[in-house]
Amino acid sequence: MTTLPLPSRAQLPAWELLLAGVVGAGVTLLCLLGRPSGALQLLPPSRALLAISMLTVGLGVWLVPSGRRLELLCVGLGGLGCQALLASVTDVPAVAALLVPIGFAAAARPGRHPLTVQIRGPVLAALLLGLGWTLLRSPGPSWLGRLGALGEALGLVAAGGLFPYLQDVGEEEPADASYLAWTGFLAPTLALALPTRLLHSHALRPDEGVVMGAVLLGLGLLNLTWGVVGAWRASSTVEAWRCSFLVDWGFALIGIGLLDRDGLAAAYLAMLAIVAVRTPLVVVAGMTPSIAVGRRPLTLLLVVLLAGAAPFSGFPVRLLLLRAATQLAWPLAALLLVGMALATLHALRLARTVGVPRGHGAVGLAVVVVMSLALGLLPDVLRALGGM
Amino acid sequence: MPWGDIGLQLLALLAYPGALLTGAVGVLCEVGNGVLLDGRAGAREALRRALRALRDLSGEPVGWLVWLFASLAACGASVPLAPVASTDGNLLLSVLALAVAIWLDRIASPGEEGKGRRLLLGQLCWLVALFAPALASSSLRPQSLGAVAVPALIPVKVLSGLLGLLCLPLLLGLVPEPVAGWPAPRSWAHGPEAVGAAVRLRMALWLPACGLLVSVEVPPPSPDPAGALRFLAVVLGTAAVVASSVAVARRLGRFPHLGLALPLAGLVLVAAVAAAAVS
Amino acid sequence: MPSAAMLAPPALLAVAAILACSLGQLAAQAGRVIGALAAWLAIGVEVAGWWWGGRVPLEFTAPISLGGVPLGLKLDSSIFALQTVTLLALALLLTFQPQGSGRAALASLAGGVALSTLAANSLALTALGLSACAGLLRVALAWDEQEAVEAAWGTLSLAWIVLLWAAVLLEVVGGTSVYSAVPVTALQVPVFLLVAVAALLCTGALPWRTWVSLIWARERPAGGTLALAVMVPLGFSLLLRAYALGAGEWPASWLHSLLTGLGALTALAAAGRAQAAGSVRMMRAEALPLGAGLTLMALALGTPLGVAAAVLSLGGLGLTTGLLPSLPDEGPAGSIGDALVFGTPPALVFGGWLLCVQAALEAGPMTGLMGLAGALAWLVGLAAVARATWLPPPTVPRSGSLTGFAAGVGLLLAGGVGLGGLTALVAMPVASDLMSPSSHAPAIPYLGGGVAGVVAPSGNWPAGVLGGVVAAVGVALLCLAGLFRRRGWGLRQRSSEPAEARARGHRSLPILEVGPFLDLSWWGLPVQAAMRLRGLRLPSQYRSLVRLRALGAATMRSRPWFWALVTVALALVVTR
Amino acid sequence: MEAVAAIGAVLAWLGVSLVSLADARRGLAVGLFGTTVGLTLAAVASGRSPLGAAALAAGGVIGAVLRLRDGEPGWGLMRPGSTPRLVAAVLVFLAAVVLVGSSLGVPVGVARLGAVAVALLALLRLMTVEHRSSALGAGATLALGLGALGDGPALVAAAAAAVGLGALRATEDRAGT
Repeated sequence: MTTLPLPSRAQLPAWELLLAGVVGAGVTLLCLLGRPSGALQLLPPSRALLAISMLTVGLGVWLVPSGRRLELLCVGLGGLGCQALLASVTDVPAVAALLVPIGFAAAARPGRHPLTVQIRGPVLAALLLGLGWTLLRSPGPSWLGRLGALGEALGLVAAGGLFPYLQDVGEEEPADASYLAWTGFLAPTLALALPTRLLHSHALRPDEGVVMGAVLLGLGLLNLTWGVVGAWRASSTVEAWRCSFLVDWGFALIGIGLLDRDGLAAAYLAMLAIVAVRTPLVVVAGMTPSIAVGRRPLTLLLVVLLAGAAPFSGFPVRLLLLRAATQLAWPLAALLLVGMALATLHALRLARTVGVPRGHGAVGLAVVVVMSLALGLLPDVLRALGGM
Repeated sequence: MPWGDIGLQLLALLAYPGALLTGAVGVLCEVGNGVLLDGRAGAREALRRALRALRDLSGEPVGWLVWLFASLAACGASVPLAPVASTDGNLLLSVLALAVAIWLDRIASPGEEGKGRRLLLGQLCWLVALFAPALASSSLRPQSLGAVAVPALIPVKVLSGLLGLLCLPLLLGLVPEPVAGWPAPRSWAHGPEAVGAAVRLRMALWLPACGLLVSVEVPPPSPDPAGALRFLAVVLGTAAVVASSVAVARRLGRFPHLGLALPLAGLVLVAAVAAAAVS
Repeated sequence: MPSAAMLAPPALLAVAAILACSLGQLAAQAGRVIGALAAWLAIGVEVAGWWWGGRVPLEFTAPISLGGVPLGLKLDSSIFALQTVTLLALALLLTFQPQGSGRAALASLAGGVALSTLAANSLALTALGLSACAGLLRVALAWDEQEAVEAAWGTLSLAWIVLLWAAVLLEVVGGTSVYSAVPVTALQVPVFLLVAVAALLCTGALPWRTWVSLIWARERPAGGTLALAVMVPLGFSLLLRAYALGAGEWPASWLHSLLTGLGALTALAAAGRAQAAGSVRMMRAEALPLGAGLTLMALALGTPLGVAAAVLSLGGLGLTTGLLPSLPDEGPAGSIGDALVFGTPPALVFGGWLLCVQAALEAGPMTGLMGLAGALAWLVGLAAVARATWLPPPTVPRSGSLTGFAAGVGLLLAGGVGLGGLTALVAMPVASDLMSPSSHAPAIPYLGGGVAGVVAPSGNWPAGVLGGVVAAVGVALLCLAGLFRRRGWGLRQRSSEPAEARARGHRSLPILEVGPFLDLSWWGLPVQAAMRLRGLRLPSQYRSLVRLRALGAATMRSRPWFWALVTVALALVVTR
Repeated sequence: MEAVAAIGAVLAWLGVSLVSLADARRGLAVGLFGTTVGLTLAAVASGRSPLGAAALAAGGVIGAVLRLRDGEPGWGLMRPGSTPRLVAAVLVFLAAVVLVGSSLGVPVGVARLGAVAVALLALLRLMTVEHRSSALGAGATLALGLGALGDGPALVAAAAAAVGLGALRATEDRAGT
């Protein structure tokens, strides 16, 4: 992850960061190799997401001022390690247990909010996931299982810092120290790996599956609406971007909640878009002063990109979601249609915050646009890569 | 290329029943109008104005365009002995050509904004009057509309004929006073130039306007000189009725044409739909 | 090779876009010249390819997919007609509107994408193309100025999203959205309604002021022209496709009446706005909605004559789009252009509209009434043109382009005079391709066209002979009188004053307040009612009961009590 | 075995209660130690993999020892304002009984009871904690509790988490205060 250029703040000692970077790289390598086998297993979609995340980290490191590149490289490698670990560990309680130290490590980065506040999201997610898994597995009345399914669903939402578990994000808070590190980088891996594992292992009874799907659907629609309205009304740039993450996450949650092949594929593509497009854009937005109206075509194109129009990354997500929702129930698709129409509204507000980047910023923006184009034009290739 | 057809159309447009016949009928109608208004002196004055308007036409390109579109409209009327088959006529084409001619003249005659509203409403009602019989018979050919004699359509034709007669004074600019609430025409608009423009326009409009109404309402005459004379007589008669209605209204001091035309247009439409449903 | 002829026009425009981008640095106008050449060349290739390809439908399927949609293109008579209309407007725009290389490249690219979208062989691909077009047009519009950009963008975004759902519904119901493979029964009323909504949003054929009108109020006309040149044919292509999907019929007969009535209402509303416009530009802005309304009215009739008339009227709309930005705000040239685009004979617009009204009249008494409404709107439009000459000219009048004006008017008149030929060679094949012969076999022969003109059961229009004579005499009169050299006539003479003087209010003659001919203020009642509703507020004494702002704050900040509340509530819900 | 598991669960609950009631290094370390011992006993009694249990024990103990490294000296027990935490400790145990009560007849169920109680109480502490050192202690306890809900890999992960959290310094950085 990278940071917004901000007034210098207290930095962690270099050796800790270097250690985090080395450990992160090592863990990533182990996860890619799947060693030790049995304990670590990286599913194809998570592998694709990890590859995209590497690109994002590389871009982020290149974008920041040279003085901070080593620090950001270490942070990025550490983040990749955490991502790989969360995606590879097969045992849900183990994932829950690992969320706690990862959450503390992320919260320990110097930021505007104290560690005791930053940690709330990850630990809540850890508890919900662990407890949910226990209830799913424990014998007893059926409502316990439904409660467990609810726990799994809410755990994903809490990890992402989504509605109703929204986290504070300060105006001048670096992205890697704020909760956006979870929303835009770490949580997508979890949200991609966990439901896939649950579905593959048939751990959910039908009624539990219905509960999980319904909760994710409902919260997905809520996040979609909340994100659009919030991004439009937000007073600060960071707040607006945080809300824009909710829009993408809304689509992803709905995709997962549909528990359907196309829905999961849509969620997968949405996650890739969050990591490859939305997160780098936050960094670029932080590098340039926002303006009323950008007159350069690249900036103008951003509105289209953020609105999810073709040929950018949002289009296939919408197509697959509509397909899955229509197959399930057309009223749901109608609701989704309204959400998609609303989602085009917040694009202008966000595009203005990017302003007119120059130098590295302009190149970075172009790279993001190209990545979005690739995601939008070749979703079938990416689905094949992710085994979806 | 059908050069023969083009020649015939050119002949029809510029001579008969186009520009020449239009001019001749126009002069006749203007004189008749003058007689109805001020007797013999009025006739002399009307003839003088008509001849001057024709003289002034040479230097005014808009006047030529007005004349061109009026002639185009006249070609749509089912005038016997026309060089082109009168079955080629198209009511909508004639109505629109006439409207273009009138508005072109309005563009060239500033200070007449006050008449715009009446003129537009008159044109709309006139279109209803001519279109209503077409609704039932699904045809826009004036000749076939005139030939229709289905009993169910007779009331529609009578009502639409009446509506047409009410609208013609508005089209021809015979109703003088501006509508309340509208700016009065500037002083010079009442001067000789405006009067000349009004006469020039009326001369171009008498034949196509009255001729179209006659073509739609009256069965087509036989294609021989007698038929042609009979058609022209009916046209002049229609013009006389129009001029008389204006003269009477002038004596009464009020012009109820528009006030009567608007409700009548609604009635005509209702009757046309009913007739179409019956037939 | 036939498929090459199908791919060549969009490819030409795409290459032109790349060249314009790269060579644009050399000369300011290089991009525009390249784009214009490519557009005219594309027209030539399009016509030649279709003609010498035997005028038979072609289909090309690529083994790849874009945006999750299989890629395939199709060329038939309707696509040929629509692509040509788009290209004509685009060529006029690129040839006569001064613009930098970047903008020209963007226009060429948008044109290329639009041609491919028109040729898309599935509804899903059409939705994708529409989305891409909307994006490019948004960039083109916002590049010039912000005026009306969001209105256009919002409308077009809604259009592609709705169309995307229609495609998905079609896939779910019929198994595919490929036009040639969808079973006829799959086109059900909901799918059709979605397609129709998308079409109406794109074409602005709605009885209120849409983006199509708003776009002309901008200072720079190029972006708006591009948007309309691309979107209006694209929108109408959706309704034509609906005929193809339903084997010449729409899923229910009431849909025909609904859209026909909507078309007539649109035309009336546009004409009403035109005759009440406060400026020449606002009046011109209603030319397209008026034409779109009449086109929709004819297209929705469900008869071959209606479809043929709609195609011809669409041709007039395309040329109107290309001509309008070249019209000056003042002087006789502007008035002549206005008159022609509002349906003065013998231009193509007139011919198309005439056939639209005749088609409505022939379809039955009720549709005949709608045709009458269309004719009334037409008359009001002509009156609006006259009224516009009395309106005060804009503070900064647009000078237009005399060559663009000449080219546009020339094409309009040529199209009008050649209406018979266009009917026989373009419009009738479209109608016979789309309408199933079984249901409309007797209707086809009743529409005839040739050099002499058009022959329809309800009335002929000898466009080739009488129209040609009128055009020749009219042009000759205007040239002989040297009208184009004169500054203006009537009140127009005031417009010879310098713009600055007018801006300062110094005038040599007093300006009359030109009110609308017909007072249609009641038309805005729904809008006023909506504004009233928006203005409603909760009475102050009850505001303390509902503190949405406080709730919002609690949700936006990390408040554990709120989390616990939501979690417990959800737990109670799922355990019940 | 049920008895051993029950002792372990109660011990774990007492340990986590101590963590939630303590604000200084010694109280936190002892609470963490107690929790570790209790959860290890319960894990062994419920037939979890011995290797995992050993790892859990080792991780917990190392974490507890590392907690002694920094933070406020002393026990810091029952400071003013800690009464709600005391009540919560009792209520949470009851809630855990309700949640896993159906499987209390077997050692696995009893062990799960202890783990759930530990996790819930640690979370409550983390949601209201103000000092970094207390947060680290509660975090390590939470990790141990969550790990104890699973088998081998979860126990190892929990141990690693406890060690990792112990390694983090408890001193507040400027931005964090």
